[in-house]
Amino acid sequence: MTPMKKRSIIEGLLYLTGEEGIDLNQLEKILPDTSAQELRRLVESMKQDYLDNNASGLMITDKPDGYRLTTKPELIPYIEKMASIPKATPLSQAALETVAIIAYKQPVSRVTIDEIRGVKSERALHTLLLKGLIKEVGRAEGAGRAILYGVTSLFLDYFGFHSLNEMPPLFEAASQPNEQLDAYDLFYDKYKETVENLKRTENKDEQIVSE
Amino acid sequence: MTPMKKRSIIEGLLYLTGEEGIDLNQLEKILPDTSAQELRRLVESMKQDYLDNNASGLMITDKPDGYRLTTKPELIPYIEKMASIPKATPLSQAALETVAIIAYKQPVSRVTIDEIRGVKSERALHTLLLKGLIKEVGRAEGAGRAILYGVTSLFLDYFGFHSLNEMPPLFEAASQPNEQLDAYDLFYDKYKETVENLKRTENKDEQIVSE
Amino acid sequence: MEYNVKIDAFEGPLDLLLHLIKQFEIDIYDIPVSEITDQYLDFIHQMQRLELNVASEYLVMAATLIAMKSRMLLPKPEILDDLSDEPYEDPEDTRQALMRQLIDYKQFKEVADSLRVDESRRLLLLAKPADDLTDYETQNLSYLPTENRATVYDMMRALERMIARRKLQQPLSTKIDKQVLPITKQMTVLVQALRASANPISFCQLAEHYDRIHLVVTFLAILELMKKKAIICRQDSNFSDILIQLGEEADHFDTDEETFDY
Repeated sequence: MTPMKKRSIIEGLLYLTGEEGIDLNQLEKILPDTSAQELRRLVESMKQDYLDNNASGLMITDKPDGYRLTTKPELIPYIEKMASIPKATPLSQAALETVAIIAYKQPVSRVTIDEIRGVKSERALHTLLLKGLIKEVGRAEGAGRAILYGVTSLFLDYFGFHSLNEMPPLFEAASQPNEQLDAYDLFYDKYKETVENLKRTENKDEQIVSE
Repeated sequence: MTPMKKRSIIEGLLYLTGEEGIDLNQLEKILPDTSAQELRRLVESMKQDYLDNNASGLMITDKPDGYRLTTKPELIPYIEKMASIPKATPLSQAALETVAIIAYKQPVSRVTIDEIRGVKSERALHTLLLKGLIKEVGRAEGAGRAILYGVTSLFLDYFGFHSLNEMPPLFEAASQPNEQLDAYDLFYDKYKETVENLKRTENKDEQIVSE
Repeated sequence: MEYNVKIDAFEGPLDLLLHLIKQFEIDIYDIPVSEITDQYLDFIHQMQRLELNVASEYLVMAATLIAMKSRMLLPKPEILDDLSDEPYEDPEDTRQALMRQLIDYKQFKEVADSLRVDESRRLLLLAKPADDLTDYETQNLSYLPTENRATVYDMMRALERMIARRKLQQPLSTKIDKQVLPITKQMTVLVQALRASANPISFCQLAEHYDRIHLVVTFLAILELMKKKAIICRQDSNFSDILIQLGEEADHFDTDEETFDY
């Protein structure tokens, strides 16, 4: 594999892993014919290229044991501008997940929400509190006495419910286990097939893209 | 502001917005001294640069009224090795048939869809609503006031269309059952034509995928 | 006639009929009622013989086909009696209606196929989730726009995406669950874990990281190891935690053929 190809893979993975970033040892597993040292050298040169390229708004930053793609600091004024444009979906994915969990599980602590979501929910909680969709409804028993959250009447009003009972049953809405499983299996096979096709035609890939 | 600087801002914002992407009119607000036309030209040249650059794993794809940053298709085998990157599950056959009917016959009620498919489509409708590919667009006149469904802009985005016109052209043939009855021969010719068209486009698709 | 296709493979009776039309090279614009009825019934009977669950809508179609076929065999009444309780249904009308229905459905099926191609091409292009830009918001956060409001479906969709994400983060995905987790292997893992640990291991401790299938296999592995005296289990009272430690045969138990795998 050419260093070019390796760089393209690293860039793609850095993009997809976003804020989380990617660990050096994950990269080693994905590019097994590449030593940690070589990977480090590759990423360092990519770092430099991003910095030198004034037409790029991205940069690679270090994180413990790995790297993360971020925007360059000089973009902040423009990001602020974008953040203040009223959005088509007024609540972020994080906020929607969090408020849904609270609606179904209230009263619920931040720790529980974090566990269900698998990521920190502090920021989302803060937003939801400010927007008045959730409120503190008490304290948990035991050590720490964690704050418990519940939804407000504004929440019901906003989503057009008269009571929480009108929310779709969670099981039906969120899982539909059979259909999902079928779809997953189907997808898995298709996916394998696609991967095989791609592998077979790896050198011609650029053609597909530019078509 | 130099075009270089503008490109760096666009790249940074595309990175941050990820799958949501950014609308052309959002970009206009963020870069107020730049016309929509100039922005479009800028993004098109960025698109080309990503494609030409073999060391980049990223590309810009169109979405309705805007753009989004994605990884290049040839990265899939490597992305697959990273379990933490979620992959989308494709729609079931039932859901695909249902959404096809809705796209051509909208606004359309569940009963009509059931009749065309010869089976109950309730679950498929539910899945499509959850995925945001269809929405309620009104109520039928008369008894029962059945819910009528239509496709959303996410539908276009999901299948990579810019408009409904890009769908296979059997719209007229299938949507007017009465006319169909009267002009059965005409319908038959149209149908043949459509099938030919479909075959032609299908072959083309296969070429692209398997190339 | 061999039937390799299961009825689950069809999206309903119309889909099955289209399959038969294709398989027996029947002209969809001039369907022979007798032949299609026989083929359809044949298929349904095969499925029933295989004790497969045939949904009611398939049986309704079977009844329609039989009624049509039998009416075709009868002579058309010379004088139509409009006042009779059961007005005469011309089987030819039924046939035309069925054909139109099939042609109509076939079109949408073809569209669905082409959508499938579009979808699979689309699924090759991945994007990361959007960053939460709340920190960059300079305007008042407590503002909740009433236009373009989020709906309950947005919320459900968010949950669905979260579940998809979580599924992938878990050490065992659905896919792996289905794979064989050999008891023998789990036995070895257990003994190794006990060797590595100076103290007895509690059953609860073992249960911590595992899903249900894993747990069942682990439990069976424990029973098997007890039988072979490779481990000793101790429980102080009913329902208290079970403590597991190495037994006298721990060094030379072998995982023989008697041990069945799941």
